[in-house]
Amino acid sequence: MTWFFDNLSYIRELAWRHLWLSVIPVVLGFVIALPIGYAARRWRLGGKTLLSLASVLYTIPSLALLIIIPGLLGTSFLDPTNVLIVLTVYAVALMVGTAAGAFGSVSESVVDAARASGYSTWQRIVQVELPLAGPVLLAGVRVVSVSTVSLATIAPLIGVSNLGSLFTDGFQRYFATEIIIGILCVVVLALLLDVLWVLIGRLTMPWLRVRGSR
Amino acid sequence: GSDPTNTSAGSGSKASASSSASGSTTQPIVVGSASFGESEILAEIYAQALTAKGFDASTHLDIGQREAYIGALKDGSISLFPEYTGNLLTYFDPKATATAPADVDAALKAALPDTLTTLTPSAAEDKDSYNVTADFAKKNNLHTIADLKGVSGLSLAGNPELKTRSYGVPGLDKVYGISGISFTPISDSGGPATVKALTSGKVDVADIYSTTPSISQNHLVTLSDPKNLVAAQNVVPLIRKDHDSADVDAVLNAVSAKLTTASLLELNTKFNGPDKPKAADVAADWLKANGLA
Amino acid sequence: MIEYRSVAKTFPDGTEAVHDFSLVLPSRSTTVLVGSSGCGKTTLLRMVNRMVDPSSGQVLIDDADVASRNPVELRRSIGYVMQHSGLLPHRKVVDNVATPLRLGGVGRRDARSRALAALETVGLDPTLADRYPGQLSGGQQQRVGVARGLVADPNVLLMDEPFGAVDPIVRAELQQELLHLQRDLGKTIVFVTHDIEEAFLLGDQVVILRKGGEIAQVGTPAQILADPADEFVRSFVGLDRGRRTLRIQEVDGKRVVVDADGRAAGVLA
Amino acid sequence: MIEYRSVAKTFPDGTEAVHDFSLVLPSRSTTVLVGSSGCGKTTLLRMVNRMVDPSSGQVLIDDADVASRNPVELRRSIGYVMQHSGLLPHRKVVDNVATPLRLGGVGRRDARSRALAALETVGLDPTLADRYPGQLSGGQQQRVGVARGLVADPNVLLMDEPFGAVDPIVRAELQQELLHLQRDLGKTIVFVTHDIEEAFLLGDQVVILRKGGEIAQVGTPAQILADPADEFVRSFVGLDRGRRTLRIQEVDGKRVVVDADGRAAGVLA
Amino acid sequence: MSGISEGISWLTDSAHWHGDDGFPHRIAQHLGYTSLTVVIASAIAIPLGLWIGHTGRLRGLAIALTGALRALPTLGLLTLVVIWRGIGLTPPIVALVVLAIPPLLAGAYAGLESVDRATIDAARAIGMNEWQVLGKVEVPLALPLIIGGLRAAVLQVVATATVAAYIGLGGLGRYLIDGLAVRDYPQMVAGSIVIVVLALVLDGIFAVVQRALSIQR
Ligand SMILES: Nc1ncnc2c1ncn2[C@@H]1O[C@H](COP(=O)(O)OP(=O)(O)OP(=O)(O)O)[C@@H](O)[C@H]1O
Ligand SMILES: Nc1ncnc2c1ncn2[C@@H]1O[C@H](COP(=O)(O)OP(=O)(O)OP(=O)(O)O)[C@@H](O)[C@H]1O
Ligand SMILES: [Mg+2]
Ligand SMILES: [Mg+2]
Repeated sequence: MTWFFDNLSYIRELAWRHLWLSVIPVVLGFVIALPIGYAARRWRLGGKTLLSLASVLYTIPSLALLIIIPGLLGTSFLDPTNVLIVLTVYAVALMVGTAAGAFGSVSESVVDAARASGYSTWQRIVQVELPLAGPVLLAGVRVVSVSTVSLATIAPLIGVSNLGSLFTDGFQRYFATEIIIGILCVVVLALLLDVLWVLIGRLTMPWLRVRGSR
Repeated sequence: GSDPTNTSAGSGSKASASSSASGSTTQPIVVGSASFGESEILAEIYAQALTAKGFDASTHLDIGQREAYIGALKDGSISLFPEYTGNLLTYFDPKATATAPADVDAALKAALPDTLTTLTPSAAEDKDSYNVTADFAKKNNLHTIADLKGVSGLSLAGNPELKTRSYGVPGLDKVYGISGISFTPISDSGGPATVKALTSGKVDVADIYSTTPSISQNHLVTLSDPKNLVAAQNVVPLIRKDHDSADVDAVLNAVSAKLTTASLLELNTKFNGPDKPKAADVAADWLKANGLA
Repeated sequence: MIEYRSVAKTFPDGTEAVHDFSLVLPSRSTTVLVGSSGCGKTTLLRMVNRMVDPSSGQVLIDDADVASRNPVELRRSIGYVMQHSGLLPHRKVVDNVATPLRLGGVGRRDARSRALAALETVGLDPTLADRYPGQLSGGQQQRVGVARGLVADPNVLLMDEPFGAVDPIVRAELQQELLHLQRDLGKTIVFVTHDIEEAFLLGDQVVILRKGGEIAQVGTPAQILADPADEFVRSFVGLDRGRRTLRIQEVDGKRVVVDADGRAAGVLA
Repeated sequence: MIEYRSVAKTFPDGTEAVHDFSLVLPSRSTTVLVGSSGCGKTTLLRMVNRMVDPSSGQVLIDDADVASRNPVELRRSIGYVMQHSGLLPHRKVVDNVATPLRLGGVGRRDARSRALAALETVGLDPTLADRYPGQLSGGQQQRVGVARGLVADPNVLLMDEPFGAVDPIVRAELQQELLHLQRDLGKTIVFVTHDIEEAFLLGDQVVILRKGGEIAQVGTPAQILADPADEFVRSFVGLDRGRRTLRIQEVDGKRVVVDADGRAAGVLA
Repeated sequence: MSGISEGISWLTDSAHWHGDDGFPHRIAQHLGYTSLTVVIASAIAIPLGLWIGHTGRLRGLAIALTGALRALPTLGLLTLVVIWRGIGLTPPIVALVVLAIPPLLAGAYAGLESVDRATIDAARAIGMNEWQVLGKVEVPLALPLIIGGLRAAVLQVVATATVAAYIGLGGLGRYLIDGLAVRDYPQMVAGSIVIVVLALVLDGIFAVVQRALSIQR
């Protein structure tokens, strides 16, 4: 405990960095997965394969990906971009399936009604399908967010420090306290972020709050 | 402060706060470290020593993989790194055979890429060493690596590369004639998992870096190496040539001159001690005690 | 006036939903398409606003082929009310009703006030305007659906089993209201149902369909009852089962009309 | 005989579904509970097989309080047919029908042959026996539900809007079949619906309910039509809206009976 | 991209296809860790998930728990358990079990929740007792989602079982760790390819099973 208070500012900095190393991939992953998921949903033949491929992206070992990315993209070695890219790849892998499911969860009859009221295709996708896919998308984002916060702890392997540094450091020094504090910080960060997504969900989807209050 | 990759905000801000004639004209120096205590402390020592002499030096600690930090040195993300002569040589020339300190240093200079250079190695050495528990040593009457020849069904733990490197499994066979070893690769550079494997009897011998405090803490016996199987591993500053200058050399050579194997052990012991101090503080204390800051 | 000229529809999966259908639907009156499930009613209805394009034949509104019109524009000009209200669950009631106006380019404020007026027309309390559809009862939702169909004041209103999902009491209320509305507004309404009672109640012209959109009989309710075209129609309107074959019985001093099964149908005035 | 003695039910969330309900349902006849949505019909029905336990009061079957019986045993002895058939989607039709027998300990082969017989009783083609419920039409599924309710030959059959989800034509067929079946089997049937027409058709005794399971009127259909207890009943059975107030009109030489709105109701025999 | 072709030639080199370091042996070890993990995790998560789904109790807790478990970093857990228990099978299995529990748990309780309430109600009404409702109705109907949870868990574990190699165990992670230690990129790429292919194959098998299970409804 004393170690925790002695190193508070250090931990706070690691946590801060951990935060944006996680949030950016989650947001990017979401944005990238949306169109892919939508396409997988609409495109009957290739859709299943696309989803399978996406989920298998997730199984590429992170260590290999982390080492290969700088060579592949010409990014510099200690660039946090590498971590962002790797985590984004995993976020996309996790999110595509949910996105497809989310668009699938939108009631056909509502989409049909929107078409019949004279929505053009784009208006319909943006103003009807996207918001109605919202609840499932939110659930997906929450899972991806938690996993990403946890996964981001691999970043110190390539010199991008974050809360994961507490593991490597604690391990080297045979110092369980530091590891436990690291784990707790990761969990707390993940939960805080989760609360953030839930709040954003509440703000952007007000109609869900009142459901069932009839 | 604005560079998000800089963990060691403390030393970084200290560096920019002070300024002197020599420092203000050179480019900023970023000292990297691997993710183990000794490397971090050495990086802090370099950085703080440079800062004390007016250089704009900061640190980027805790880079887990050699791939990553050598790459970072090459692309200029960092400019200086505390390295070990033998390991560095094997990295750039996996087939190198030199073992004596001077030979290693010479071979290293030849093997380094154009953009990088090493300064004068210090006397301080931290190298792979073969260790057994006191009980095991007594039971088998072990003093040197050569004594292992008599033990049958020998098992060994160490970093994965030990399996193929010349100072590892192949070397034990070639130099000491010890064969039939079963090898357990543990990727913690002789850290706690390796020590635990040894003390819990899972393996007979473990490769642990010689300045690791856990050797004495666990009353392990380090087997001597009469045939120089393990190459010299002197601490040496590895620096980008474009950051190298006589002024920088003067500072780092002064540090190297004071560093000894004993001081490495002492630093490590302090760092791993019950207080779990920060690497920066351990480094600062040492510099002060040695009149370097 | 809406006119079907030999339309047919075969869906991509090979289902022949409509075989060959021709009919004229007079303006400012209600035509009800009635038939059992899967006979092609919805398919026919959706040809009017190009939610379905016929495989062959034409649909004309006031002598202009709908195929020549941009489908999105066309849909905006036609009211459409469906069984499960088809309301957008993420939009407030008033915004749902305002949708066709907003899509047609009407300003936000103007659209809102016209939407509120439409809600009033269908007898909905304006305090409900700022609720979400999920907060309304089934009957209220259907009313909102009708309001949305009417708000842009279209000449043509398509209604696909609009009251199919509400309970019979509310249903009867909604039917009465539609009758009153139509008396005032005089739209050209195409109404789909599979309930013959509803068809007889609402239809100026009733079209009884067989599978594949084949017309079994067209006429006013009384014409159909008095002179059913064939056995299918007799059975469909219930003339065969005796429930249309009424007789008079004395109960507690009142003249109760009962059908052939002895089921009470009503009391003679 | 089933008897309700001052039963009441308040759900854990505070909803008072049934306030105070007493009624005797004679054996070997059909009693229909009818009322609008949420008035407590289902709650009352489910008290008979202890799917709901009353908060106070008793339900007796042949003078024995059901509360004294093991609920699982009790349920196995009572047939239950519900709106959405309640079939197990992962079991073949014949296995669905055989389930009550199997649960009662009847051997596999015996259960199967009795299940096939029950399917025949409800007029289902035996070739459908090895399909899954999802492969049947809505009407066929309801028939399977009825077969399952009958297969163990229970004295009491509970039916909760069993025909509510099928289209009116199929519905009429199913109603006729139930009437025939009941003529042969003479079960004690408790039937729930919110369709007054259905209630009048099927019920020997019709119970019109208000909210909270309050009885508005009990009687035979003709009694209720001829002598409605109050305004609520008048309105519920449609006497107020004129659709039960019939008169006779001449169309194409036939005497057509029309209601106050001019809607054709039938032809006089 | 040349890295990938070198990886493929490393992969197709017959020298790497036998012995303790050969692919067959490493794949077998990898599958061994995976199945051990999934069996243990299933034994914990599925009964718990079924209980939560059946009773509807503690659902909030289950959601919070799966969230928290998902947040637990594998690497941190691994190092922590190593410090406590030393090397061996325990640390990676503990870390992997923690990883596998959330999808399994979620699959089980979401599976049960997905079963139509009316169907369960009907099962009770025709006289099934609680165990019969669970065993004959809920579980069979939830099976596609339960298998879906299993599928996700297996994929994650296959991908993450590489951590076993950090602390001296075998499995396909060896190629990554050993390759990295001696800068043998083709070896790393080859190892990664085998892991991905293994995952694809397992995923395909599960897809077929899931399809077969849901075909009749
Ligand atoms: N998009 C489609 N693709 C393939 N077949 C279709 C499609 N839409 C409808 N059908 C089929 O065409 C036939 C007619 O369908 P339609 O929806 O017009 O019937 P309906 O009379 O409206 O029936 P209901 O009363 O059940 O609504 C049916 O057999 C239906 O299955
Ligand atoms: N399990 C329950 N918990 C809480 N309230 C309930 C429950 N079951 C029914 N209710 C409430 O009790 C009242 C009566 O319900 P019940 O299902 O008996 O009505 P019903 O007459 O069958 O209606 P419907 O025609 O819609 O089936 C309703 O207000 C309903 O919301
Ligand atoms: Mg239809
Ligand atoms: Mg009910």
